[in-house]
Amino acid sequence: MIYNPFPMRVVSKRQEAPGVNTLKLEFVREEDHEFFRQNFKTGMFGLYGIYGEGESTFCVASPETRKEYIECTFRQSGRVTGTLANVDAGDIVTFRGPYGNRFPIEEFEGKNLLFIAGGIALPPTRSVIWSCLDQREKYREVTIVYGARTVADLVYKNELDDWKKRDDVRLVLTVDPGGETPDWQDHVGFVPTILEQAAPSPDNTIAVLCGPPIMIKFTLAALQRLGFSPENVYTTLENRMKCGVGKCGRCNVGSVYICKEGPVFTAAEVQAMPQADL
Amino acid sequence: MAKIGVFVCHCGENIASMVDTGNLVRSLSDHPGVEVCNEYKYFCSDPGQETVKRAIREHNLTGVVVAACSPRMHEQTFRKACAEAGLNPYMLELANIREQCSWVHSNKEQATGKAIEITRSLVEKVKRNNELKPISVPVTRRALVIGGGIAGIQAALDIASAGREVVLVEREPSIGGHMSQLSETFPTLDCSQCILTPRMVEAIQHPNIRVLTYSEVEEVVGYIGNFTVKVRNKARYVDIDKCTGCGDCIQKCPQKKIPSEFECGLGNRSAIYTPFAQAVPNKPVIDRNRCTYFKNGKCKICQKTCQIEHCIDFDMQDTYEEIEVGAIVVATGFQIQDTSVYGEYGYGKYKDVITGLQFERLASASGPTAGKILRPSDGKEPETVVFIQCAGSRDPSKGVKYCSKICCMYTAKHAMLYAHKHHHGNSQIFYMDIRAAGKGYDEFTRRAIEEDGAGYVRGRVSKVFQENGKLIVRGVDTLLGKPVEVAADMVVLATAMVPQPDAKEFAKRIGIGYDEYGFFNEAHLKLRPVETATAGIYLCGACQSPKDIPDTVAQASASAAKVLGLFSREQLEREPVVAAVTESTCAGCWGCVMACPYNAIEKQDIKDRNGKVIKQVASVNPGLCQGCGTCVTFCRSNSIDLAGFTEKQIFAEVMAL
Amino acid sequence: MTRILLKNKLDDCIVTWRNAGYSVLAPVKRNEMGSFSEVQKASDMSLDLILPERTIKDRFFPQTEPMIRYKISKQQIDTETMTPPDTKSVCFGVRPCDAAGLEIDDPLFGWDYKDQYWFKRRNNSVIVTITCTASDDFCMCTSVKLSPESTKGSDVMLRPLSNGNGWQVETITERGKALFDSVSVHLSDEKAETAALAQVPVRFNVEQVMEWLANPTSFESQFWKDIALRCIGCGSCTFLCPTCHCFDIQDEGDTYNGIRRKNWDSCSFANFTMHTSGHNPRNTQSTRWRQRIMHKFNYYRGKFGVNSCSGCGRCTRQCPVDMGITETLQAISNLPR
Amino acid sequence: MGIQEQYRSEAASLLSSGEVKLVIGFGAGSTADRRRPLFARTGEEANRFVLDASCIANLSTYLLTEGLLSDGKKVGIFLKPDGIRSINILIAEAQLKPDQVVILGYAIENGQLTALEGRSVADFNGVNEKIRSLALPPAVQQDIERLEAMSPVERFQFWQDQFSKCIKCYACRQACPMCYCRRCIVDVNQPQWVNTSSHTLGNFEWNIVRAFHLAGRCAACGACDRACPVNIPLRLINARMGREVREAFDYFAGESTDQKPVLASFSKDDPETFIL
Amino acid sequence: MSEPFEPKIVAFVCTYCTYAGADLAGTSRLKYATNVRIVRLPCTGRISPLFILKALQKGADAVLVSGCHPGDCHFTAGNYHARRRWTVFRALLSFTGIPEERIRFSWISAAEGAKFAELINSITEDTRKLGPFTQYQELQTIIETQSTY
Repeated sequence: MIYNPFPMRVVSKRQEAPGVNTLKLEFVREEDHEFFRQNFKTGMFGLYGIYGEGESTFCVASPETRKEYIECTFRQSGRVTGTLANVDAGDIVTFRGPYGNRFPIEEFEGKNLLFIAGGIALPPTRSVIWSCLDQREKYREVTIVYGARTVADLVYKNELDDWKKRDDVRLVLTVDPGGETPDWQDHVGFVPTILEQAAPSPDNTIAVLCGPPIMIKFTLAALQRLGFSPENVYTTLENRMKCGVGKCGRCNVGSVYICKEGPVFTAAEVQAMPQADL
Repeated sequence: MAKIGVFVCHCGENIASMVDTGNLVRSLSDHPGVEVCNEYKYFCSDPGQETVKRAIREHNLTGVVVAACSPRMHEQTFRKACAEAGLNPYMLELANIREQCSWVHSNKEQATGKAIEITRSLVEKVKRNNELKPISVPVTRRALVIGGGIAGIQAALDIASAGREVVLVEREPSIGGHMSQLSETFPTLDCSQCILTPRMVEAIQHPNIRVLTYSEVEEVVGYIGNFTVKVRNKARYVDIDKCTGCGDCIQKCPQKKIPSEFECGLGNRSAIYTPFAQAVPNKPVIDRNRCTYFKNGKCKICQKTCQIEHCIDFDMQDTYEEIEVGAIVVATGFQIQDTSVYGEYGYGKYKDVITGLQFERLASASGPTAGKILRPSDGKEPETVVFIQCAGSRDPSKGVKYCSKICCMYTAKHAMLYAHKHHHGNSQIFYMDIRAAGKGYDEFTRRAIEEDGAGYVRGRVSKVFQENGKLIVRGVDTLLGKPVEVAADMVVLATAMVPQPDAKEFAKRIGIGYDEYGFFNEAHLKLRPVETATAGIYLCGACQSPKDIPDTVAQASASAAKVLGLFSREQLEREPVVAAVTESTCAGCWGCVMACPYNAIEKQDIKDRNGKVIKQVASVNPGLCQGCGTCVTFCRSNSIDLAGFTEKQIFAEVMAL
Repeated sequence: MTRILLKNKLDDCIVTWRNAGYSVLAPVKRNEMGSFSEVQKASDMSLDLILPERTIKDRFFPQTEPMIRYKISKQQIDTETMTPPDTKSVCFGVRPCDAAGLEIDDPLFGWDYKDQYWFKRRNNSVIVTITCTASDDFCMCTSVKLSPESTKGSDVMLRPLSNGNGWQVETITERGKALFDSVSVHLSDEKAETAALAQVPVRFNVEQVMEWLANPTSFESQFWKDIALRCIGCGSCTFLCPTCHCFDIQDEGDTYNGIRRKNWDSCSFANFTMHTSGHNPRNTQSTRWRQRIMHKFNYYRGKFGVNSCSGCGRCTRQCPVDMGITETLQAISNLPR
Repeated sequence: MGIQEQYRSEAASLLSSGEVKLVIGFGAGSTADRRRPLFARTGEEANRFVLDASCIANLSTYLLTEGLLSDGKKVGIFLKPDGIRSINILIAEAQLKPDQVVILGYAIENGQLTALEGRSVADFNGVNEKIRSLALPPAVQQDIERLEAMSPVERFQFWQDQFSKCIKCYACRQACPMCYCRRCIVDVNQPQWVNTSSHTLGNFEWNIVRAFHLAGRCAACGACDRACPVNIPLRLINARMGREVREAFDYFAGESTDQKPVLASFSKDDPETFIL
Repeated sequence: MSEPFEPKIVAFVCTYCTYAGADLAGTSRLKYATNVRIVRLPCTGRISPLFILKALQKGADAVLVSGCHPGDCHFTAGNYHARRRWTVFRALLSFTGIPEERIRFSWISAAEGAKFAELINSITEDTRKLGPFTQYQELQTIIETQSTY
């Protein structure tokens, strides 16, 4: 039945930031895993659940180049995420998916990549970042601009360190003014500002932009000032979902069903949607 | 997920004989989320507690259920053990399988089943417990004492002597209260003024005590440790700082025939007056209602007499001040019942029918008769005095239901004083019982009877009437079963002690409870006799219930001890079982505000970024909240919840039954 | 040759169908509410209702549908998939609008992921529709290009005879034909006149409506705010709609045993699209009403080539504040252009 | 001049003088016997108001529309006695400010309309005998009595039949002026006190909880009953609760604007014969 | 011969009076029926009608709600508020056909261990006579079958 989820075993749990956790999940049944291996592409999402509490929608944060596990990162906010945040290794949770469309990374080949993320929106970006970094030779320059409200709110701190050390990745980190710690070495400022200062070239460049609506709005403007065309900027949309498969009727923006036609859109596509429905 | 430790106590044989603990352990071991489940003979013992602590550390437990006795027995014990092992002490529940299971059942199979269910449902509850921290409330280490009678004075002195500031508020012009009106005091017959006056002086001179006489508490807001008290300093028309207390103004005042309240109408005072000679402060006050100037617009003789400029000021207004205090001692005392309800005793009709308090004034050396017991009507020595006890007390029909507690003793004292002053006098006491429980009390009444010839007649008086210049007291001697008539020269009524007339209104103003009469309610009659249900407000003296001086002073010291206990730390730690509001869903209907018995819920403004108030929501003051949860049940949208007994916890507990 | 089903033979048909393993559903008015319920005999049916309050959709997409039973123990989580029973059913006395609603919803439940709950029941059911000879002020099938005799979604169409004795049988699908072949002995072949169809006036020009809705500027039109002013945001229009299909998925039970269910949900509800962050893309009643109209007459057509409305008029008929699709679409057709 | 004309012109002058920004009343509905809420912002629009014996809805629900009254301006509203009671309750529960409402009051008795005297909320603070007398229609009272005469088993069966029809569309809640919670108890999911599914158990719980939440707060306008698309006689249960608080606590909901909620107050002498 | 019916009784009690009274029954070794399960709350003021509904959903055949006598509430007035709620809720349940005998209310002080024991016994006996509350319990079973068409 289409609403039956896969049982998943929790391999590990890592706290990323206050109230934000990453779960690493493995498939309990091989046939489920096989289904996932065949269908998962970067950008897709799933419904993560716990029996007795329900399901909650968020992206698959692991890349399509690593399909042994599913990683997901989420903020603890409701009934389901609150319970998911309290699981331990060995506990059984559920996964339904992968659903939705994908970042067309083969179209990105031979291009410069600019990843921009804010706060808790790094997870979807991370999936596509690693999907590209794992086949690094196919892409040209890789720039990652990541900002959060405070230093504590930065997620994937280990990986940020890794990216920082790599010489084939340019990592620009920033925190909002007032969010810095005394020993903070990186930028202080809002993402759009820092992005403009970093001034990546739009030539032959694909930008992937994920973040809260307000950040998207200003960052898109900044990208346009930098000369990016909306067709070359990819982003993801999130809406409340229950089914994930285009039936429950709540995720659409205008005529677009996020769960089936998204969550990945170009900025041009997003601009074509009725803005008041976002 | 949760890792719960379940510890099943045998309590020796107390539990184990009726509950199959092995079965209980097996069932619970198999319950989801139970990480470890042990049984032991006595978990409350040191080794038992060690087992719990070790399990917490070894298994990284997130919660503990001890299936043992009542939480009322050992909750604190195990909370402490949890804390020592690094687990928040509120992540503990006790499953009561002794008092409410093994001890009350005789079918082992059923008792075991019940024990399993009880424990299981508490495992589900404890999984949803939250780590709580005791609430810290800063404490203003200054006390307010309301009432300057012996109770208030004693409490103030005790607190002040321990080094804490006290504000003592008295609404009369002088402190001293009813005790200052008394002649001698039972059972030692020492002079009341002699023992009280030094205390009054000590109070006013104490560097830590600020005495505000002729002042009233208007309003109390705040909560334990943090009260703001609004005090009205009534216009005295005499600058108390300038006045030397010479008394010239009093001498010159043309209004001299005002019945003195202090003398219970047996003497007079002037319009500018000090209530009594030993008043503290010994500074006069103008009785606005009786003053010629205030009545007619001219006089001001006192002002002209006064040698100090601007000392007497007819333009003086009431002033208000706000005082921050951490604790409040209520010592507002009592009044005596209006005896006019007993028309048959002729009080008010016959001058020589007087109250016990009036007799005190007659017997007092400083009184209107300089201590001679004389008839108010003609100033003659009475040959026969009849004392009527329970003239109001223990009389549900006309008086009050309760016993005023002191009348047996003071009537005996009166008979004694009378005998001492009129060696041939005849005293007859009509009584219902003689209640003389207290150190030296029964000996005292025996002395009155045996040495001072007081005649005790058991029975009630039905009528007092005048005949041939005598007051005929008609009653029944219930021991003899015969009617009695005594021809008396004076009749003294042992009137009932009642609350102050404004006691109920006052209680509402400061937020404490009161009983049907207006006596203030203690938090627990036996175990918390000087605390009120409102944390930080304490009681002493006759405002709580009728009592004599020794009890009053003891209670005053007790309340002082409570205050000092509160003041022993800068921060107050309270049980964190308090309510909290979810602002986003609160609709602001204020049902919780109205339902809260502690006025602990306030209206709070929610503002937008520009500071504009967009809505008002309820907000719980954790300093005031006592954790009853009445608000939680009221709230239709579940926007308020009670820590320790949250909706989630109870839901889980019930759903696991 | 037209076949006739006489009313007095209906009981025989019911017996035959039931003996063949069908459960027979028909409109039944009970406790002041008409809905499709299982019947044993013709007299249980309330065929004279213009429309029952509840639609036939309820029998394919129930208001609450158990999907997965779960049992959590210390060792494991046991799950059991709950599926609709294998029973075949005859849905007798469906109105053309309700029948059309089923067909309208088919693509939604079937695009790539097939909702087995819906299709299992669809495949097990035969829709026997009766054309409408009466209508009321709210009927509007003709406005959405359907009619009192439209066969959309029907397997069999019955036309009432003018003498009131029965129906003329017109089988539309193989499934319908098989159903009535099985009762052919109870059918007669006489010639009879069918009753006049209900005259349902066209209440709005749906073409104009669709055109206006498709215009991107219409989305932000003040029109929505004005028209939705009196909407109180209840879900009754959506829950009584033969084509509305929104749902929620909820786990319900006690601590360790429960059922994951699919429950009706409504785009009228304020919480429908509420994010956990508190952000709500459709945070006013007018945006929700716009979604409902847009979805039915613009988005759905864009996806599936058909409007998500079969013209039953229940939305207006049951509306506590006398709103509904008809009024809105009339207002749209009357907009100055 | 009939009441309709009187109120049309009164509404028009309220609007044109700027005293109110909006008048909520009734207009013609989609059929001859239907009336629908009408919102007039100009004197001209006020001429579309209809007032007759079919105007039975309680419009006070609309006063709680989010943002409607946040500008501090006044709104005029056509209200029957039950609507006036609703307003009093809403003011007592701090959901409305009395000075923002202008009441165009009317009563319907035996199909006849009469205008109620008074326009400001204060005029109706402390409702009069007329309003009291219209509180409980005899038909409702009879139905209640009929139910009470049943055995508990029959009564349970009656309600089970009724509640099994419920589809949880929440029309009852949305139509009710008293259901102004920002988050309804049925939407509380931590914990999920009320089963949200519309199976009979969930429906039973929902309807019981709603009735309890309305106890002592119901103005008996019948909006829930009329809104219910599956015709559950909801007003019976609410009217029964209204009778309970009247009998037990002498409490007439909506009597005044400073009435304390019946369940947030108490008297030490409240009846307790049922408590062991 | 089938097993005698053992009713399931859930009691919601305040911790200061009735819970303490139940403890006293224990320390006094009074014997009573094992059918009751006690849920401890700080005060009767905290006892929500929703608790009663959930207890019924979980198959309780009777529910007891108990707290301090009027005037004795540790929190001064929680029981007065509770009493009003009970009056209303009891009428509501009764009107919906939930028999009054199944929802019981009492005042039991910390000193009334004997009253507690007697009450539990009498409720257990009464409920045994009433039999299981099948009407409500069946709602639970309908849940699973209601829409299986």
